Amino acid sequence: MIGPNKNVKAARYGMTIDVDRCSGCGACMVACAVENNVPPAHANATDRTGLTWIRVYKIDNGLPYPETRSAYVPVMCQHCGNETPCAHVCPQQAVDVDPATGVVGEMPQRCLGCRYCIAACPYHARYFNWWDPAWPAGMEKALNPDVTPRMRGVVEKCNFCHGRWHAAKQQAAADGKPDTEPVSYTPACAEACPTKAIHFGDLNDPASLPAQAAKQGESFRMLEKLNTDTKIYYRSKRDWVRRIADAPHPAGTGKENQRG
Amino acid sequence: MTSTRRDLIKFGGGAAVGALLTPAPWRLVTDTALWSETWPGVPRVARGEIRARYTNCSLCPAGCPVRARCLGDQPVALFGVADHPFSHGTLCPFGLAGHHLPYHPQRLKQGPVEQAKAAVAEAIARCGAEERIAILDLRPGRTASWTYRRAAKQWKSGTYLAPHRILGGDAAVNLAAAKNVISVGAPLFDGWGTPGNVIAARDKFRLIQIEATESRTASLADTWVPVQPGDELQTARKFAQDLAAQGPTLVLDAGERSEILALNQTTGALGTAIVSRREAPVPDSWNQAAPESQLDALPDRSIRVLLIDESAAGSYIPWSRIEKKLVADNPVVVVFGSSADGYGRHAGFVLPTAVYPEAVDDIPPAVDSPVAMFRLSTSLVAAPAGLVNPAQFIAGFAGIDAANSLRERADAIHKAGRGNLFTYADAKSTPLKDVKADDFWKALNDGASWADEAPVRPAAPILALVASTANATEDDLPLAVLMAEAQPTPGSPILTKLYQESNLRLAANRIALHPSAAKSCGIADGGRAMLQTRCGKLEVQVTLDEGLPPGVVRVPAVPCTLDLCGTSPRAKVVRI
Amino acid sequence: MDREFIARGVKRCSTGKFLLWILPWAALLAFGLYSAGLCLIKGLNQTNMDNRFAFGLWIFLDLTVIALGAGAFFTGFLLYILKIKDLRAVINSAVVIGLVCYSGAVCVLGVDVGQPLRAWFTFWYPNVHSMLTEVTFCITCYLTVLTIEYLPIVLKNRKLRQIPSFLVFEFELHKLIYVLAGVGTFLSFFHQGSLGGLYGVLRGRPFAFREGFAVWPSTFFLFIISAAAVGPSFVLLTTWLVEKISRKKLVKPEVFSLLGRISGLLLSVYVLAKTVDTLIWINRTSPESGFPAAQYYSWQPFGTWILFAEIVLFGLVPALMLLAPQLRARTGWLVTAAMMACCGVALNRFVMTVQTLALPTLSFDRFLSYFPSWQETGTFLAVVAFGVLVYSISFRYFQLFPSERELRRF
Amino acid sequence: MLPWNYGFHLDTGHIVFLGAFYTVLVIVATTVVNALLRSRRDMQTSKVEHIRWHSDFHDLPAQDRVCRHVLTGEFKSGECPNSFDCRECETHAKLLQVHPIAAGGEKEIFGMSFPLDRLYHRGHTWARREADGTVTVGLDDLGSRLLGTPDEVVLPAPGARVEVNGTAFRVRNRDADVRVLSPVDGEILETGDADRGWYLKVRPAACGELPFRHLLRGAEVRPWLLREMERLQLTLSAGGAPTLADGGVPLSDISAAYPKADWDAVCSEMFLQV
Repeated sequence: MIGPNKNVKAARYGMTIDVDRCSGCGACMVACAVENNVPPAHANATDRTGLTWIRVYKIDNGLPYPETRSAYVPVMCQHCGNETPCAHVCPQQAVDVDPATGVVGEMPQRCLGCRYCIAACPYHARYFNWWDPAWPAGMEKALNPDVTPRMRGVVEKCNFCHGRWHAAKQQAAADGKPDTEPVSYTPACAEACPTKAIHFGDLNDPASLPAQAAKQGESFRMLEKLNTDTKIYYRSKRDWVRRIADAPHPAGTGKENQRG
Repeated sequence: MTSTRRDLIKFGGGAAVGALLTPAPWRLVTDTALWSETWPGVPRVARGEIRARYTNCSLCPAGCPVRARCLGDQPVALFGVADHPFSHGTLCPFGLAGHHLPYHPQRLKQGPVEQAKAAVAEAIARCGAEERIAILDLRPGRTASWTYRRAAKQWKSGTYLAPHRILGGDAAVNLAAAKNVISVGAPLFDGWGTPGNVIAARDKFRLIQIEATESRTASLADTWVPVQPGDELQTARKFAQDLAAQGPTLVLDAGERSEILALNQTTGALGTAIVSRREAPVPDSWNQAAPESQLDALPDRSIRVLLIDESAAGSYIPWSRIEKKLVADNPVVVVFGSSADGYGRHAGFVLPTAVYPEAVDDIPPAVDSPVAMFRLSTSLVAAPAGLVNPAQFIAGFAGIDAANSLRERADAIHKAGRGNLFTYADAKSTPLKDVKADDFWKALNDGASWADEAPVRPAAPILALVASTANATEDDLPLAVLMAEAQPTPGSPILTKLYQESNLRLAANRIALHPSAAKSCGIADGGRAMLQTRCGKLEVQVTLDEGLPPGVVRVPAVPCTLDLCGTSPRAKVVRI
Repeated sequence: MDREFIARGVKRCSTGKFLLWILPWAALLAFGLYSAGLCLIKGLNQTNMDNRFAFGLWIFLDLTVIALGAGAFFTGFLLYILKIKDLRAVINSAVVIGLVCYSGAVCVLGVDVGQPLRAWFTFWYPNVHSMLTEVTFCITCYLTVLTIEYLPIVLKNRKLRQIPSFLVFEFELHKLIYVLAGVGTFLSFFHQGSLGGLYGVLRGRPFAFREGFAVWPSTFFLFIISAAAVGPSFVLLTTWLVEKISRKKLVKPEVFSLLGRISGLLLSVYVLAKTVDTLIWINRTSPESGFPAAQYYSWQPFGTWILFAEIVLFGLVPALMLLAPQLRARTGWLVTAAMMACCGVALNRFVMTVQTLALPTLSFDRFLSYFPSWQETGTFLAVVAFGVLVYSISFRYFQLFPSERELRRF
Repeated sequence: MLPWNYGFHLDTGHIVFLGAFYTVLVIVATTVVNALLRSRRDMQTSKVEHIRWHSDFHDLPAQDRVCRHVLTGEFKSGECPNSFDCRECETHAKLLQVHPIAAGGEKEIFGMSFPLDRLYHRGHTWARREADGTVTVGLDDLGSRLLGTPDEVVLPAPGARVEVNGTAFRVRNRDADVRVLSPVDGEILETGDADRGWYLKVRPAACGELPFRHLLRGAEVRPWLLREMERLQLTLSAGGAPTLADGGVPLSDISAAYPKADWDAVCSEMFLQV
């Protein structure tokens, strides 16, 4: 765990995701799984027991066919900056917010799998290893050498590709850059997105795209009223899409409008 | 002073107690946790030198350039080549996981090669006058395709078959020139053409998506026009008339139905958005080759030997259409493929082939490439022993030499000297005439693509329209079938993220129904059901989807469902 | 055969009959241990919990049994600290109930976590801001205390006390028992509270989130009161049950009514506090975090009826029943009221755990349902069987009800 | 948890939380250790008998723990605070000052003989001060009738010590196994048996009146015995046996008369033990 350090120029890594550009192809989910050595699903896994650090939900405006209009929303750990709910509840400091990057980190080797953090997270961004991680014979050769696979019985989630951040840090050191400066890198999902809907950057750096996008009127954050100060900004020109930031509003029926 | 044993014990005890007051023992206790980091079932990741290797993705005709992040020689991640002028560094989800394909549990590694050889030879020997030896090539335009055509030429009754296509052969689409695009269910953002090119061109044209359901493409279209299945033509025609005035209006169709693509003749697309495309040069010695012919053109029950190259996926022809062309008395069907789930289910022999990124093959230009292209998918991963190279297998029978066909083709292209070579490692584009033949070949193998030069005035192609066969009305089958994807998608193990661990895409064993439709069949969400069409039935699991029109069943595109629904677009769902 | 183990002057059924009673429970326990073993060896994929329903039957069970087990600390508190002597008649029984509930809960927690071998990490790297840390520390400490409190009861066994050292130790330990009672009370107050805090602090789950005092949300205090209220009720209930099953008089009627009165008083306090808390939550806490409270109850089947049932039907009603002397005088009414009180608290724990997770938080979530797998249920039943066994054995061989001996004369 | 662990920082939270935790641990540990030490001391100072009596007395039903002055009707009610050891009881001392116990009384009570030359212990033993300064100890008439003709009597060896309310000797009869409580402190000189009328000859630890103050005498005996008969009746009736013939003389061997009664329980009641 990195302790707070006065002379480190702290970064606040964040993202802006343009919902209007997302085609829901799922490239981000695949790239994420490849990058972070997330195993393929166990035969009995479902959309409720799987491991998808980033998950693309299909949402719609709730109107009946043919007025239905749908969009795709990638949801990953929102890296809450204010009283991070999961870090707050973890009984043994297996979750920590890195003051130097603002990234909410998960330490699998510290986690005892109580899943309290899952209950605490309103974004359902945390996933539990219900099964032993298993790859088809030979496929473990193709694992990313920079990321250790997690074992059964622990919680894992998006950490903004910590492996890549670490590599970038080392590169910066090798290039003789000062250790106190934040490095710039790109997580797998942002890099893989074919439509360039996901952009990653330092929210503290006014020049970065997320920092600028965050200011725009059509930007919104999920459940902003919870005051969790998330670092993932979404963007859409469509009003009904922007409304997904709010709490659920069942039309009396308890109708589910998620098919992602 | 002398030290007794007592002193030693005292000393030892004191040391032990003292040690407890240092961090050491406590840190040790802490670190005991690390054992569980590598407990049984969790593989250790390999370490080693990281380097980049380049190739082209051969999973679909798009053939996107690929930078493979390799640990030694083993690819551990795939990326696009950012500066590529046509693909703009884009990879689709399937391409991103391509390096896992060799490890797919269902992957085929052994096959009855010798028996197949014998059977084919014997069948060729007793091939009757009216009977044919046919080669079905699912992805025409490759160098291997030329080998097949040359082989077919060697037999008096040899026939080279390819799926019928209006666009993508001699006629290609130039999205950059289109003002409007009317897409009748064509999955522009979901597997059509070259993803990078489509997305780059997207901002320049207006997209009208005419489709029964709101597909991915529809959700990104400027206008989505929901239609009842069957009304597509009128709707498309209406829009074509309105939009033609505003400039070149391209009309695309998921099923390439002639009557719909014919609209292009009136919208000013021909010669602008649809251009004729020269094929990449081939050696003069190859022009002794059989012509490309279509399955439907053959008389029924006429194929004695059918060799199907499934190794390079293309559009899938439902088996029922193939089956009726085979001779009645035990025809010999040999399938070359990496899994037995495709035509292998119907064939007498399934011979295992290399898969991407093991296979060495070239990739024909995609439908949206206005000029010819030549790029190789090189072997990043060593192929296991016992695999068959379909081209050389067939060439062997025909007694022609195809061992060096790729190199010969490259030399022919180099001889012609047209176009540019784009090398990936240095992201440089050089006119081909400035490159030596050997360097060209080397570059192609190290990751590069050759693009033909664009003609000064693009010529207007003549579309190969054919009268479509109207399907018999099947009123007893209430539901119209909509395919979730255009063709079968390559299933890397990690794609469970999209199909199983989230419902982003429709899994192979699922179908989607509108809740009301499901209710009328008495099926709940996740319930088991039987999907029935004219061609048979299949057990599936039902997913409810309120975004669907009630009269429709959405079916994933996998060989078994395509066999089932490919020719008869109506179905019914029965609860079990 | 085991006669010399049974206290003088009390009647117990024959060994054979006792074994017959034990057998089915033992079988149930065996089955439960098997299913728990599956969950430990094959992993939690044996359960029907998932990433969205991360807590299920087991957490509900833990919260409930620990609330019911509160009788142990609260009776101890009343007897040893507030010196309400009449409760001496049930203290031993209360201690056994407490021991059973807490050890059961702790065992289930051990199965519930994905990496039980790392459970000690909570002590090694405690995150003092986490309610779960507070719970873990308090429960483990209190379980130790309960075990020590249980020791004298065991040592008082007729056979064991013939061994001088046991006799003496029991005697001396009993003299200091009030210290343990004090510590136990302190610990229990905290973990009963922090169990409430467990959900109260979930700002990400506005249905459960409550404002509060210092680091503790209001649920912290509500859980303490409700546990203290239902503890005596449960002691009353079990005592009554044991009287029925063993067909003996075990405590004086006035003890029953005393337990009832204590329970009633605290229950009414709880209902009042809970009502105020709910009103604040509906009108301020929830709306402030962007969730109109009305929407929680628009997801069927959890309509407003559940709120009514929790506060009025199983809260206010039993409270009044227990407070009315003429109703308390009738065993039937007394027992019914106690039972309702227990159900009320169980329902409250259910709402806190299960309903919280079932309700959607993102606008495109669906309302989730969950049904425990047989392995989960088996583990649940193991705790019940374990409880019955330990209690039965204790009742047979130890003096759970000191006044039983004199009551047999009347 | 410990200052050397990752993530340990000395902030208020840690100090308060861990402080509380460690305090609790220390308290619990101290309590247990304390209890252990005390019991060790008790074992060494051989207070086992003493403690057994106290813990037994503590478990006796309330109405069996009443003060002797309640029996005589001087008080309405009152539990004995000294567990029947009147030697250290001020109240008793005062009352003796006010009006000493009448020496009178009769030898025959309910047809049982309670000679006046003896002092009676509430555990149904008597002590007789002999001329030579020794004390003979025996079962009183009710006691011996309860035990009838014992199957076995286990007497301590001469030289052993007995103490007030401690075990004097054990008697087994039917399923009853009774520790007969000693009325006096002292050293055993000689052991007798039922036929000789006494069981133990004891050299008292101290001489004078005080060592015998806790024993019943004279006019006290009758009301006490009355109460004892009631208790006997209650225990028997609880055992489901028919009650004694009212006022009738108890048989020489009561146990034989009630084969159904749980005689162990009856004796434990009557001989003040659990």
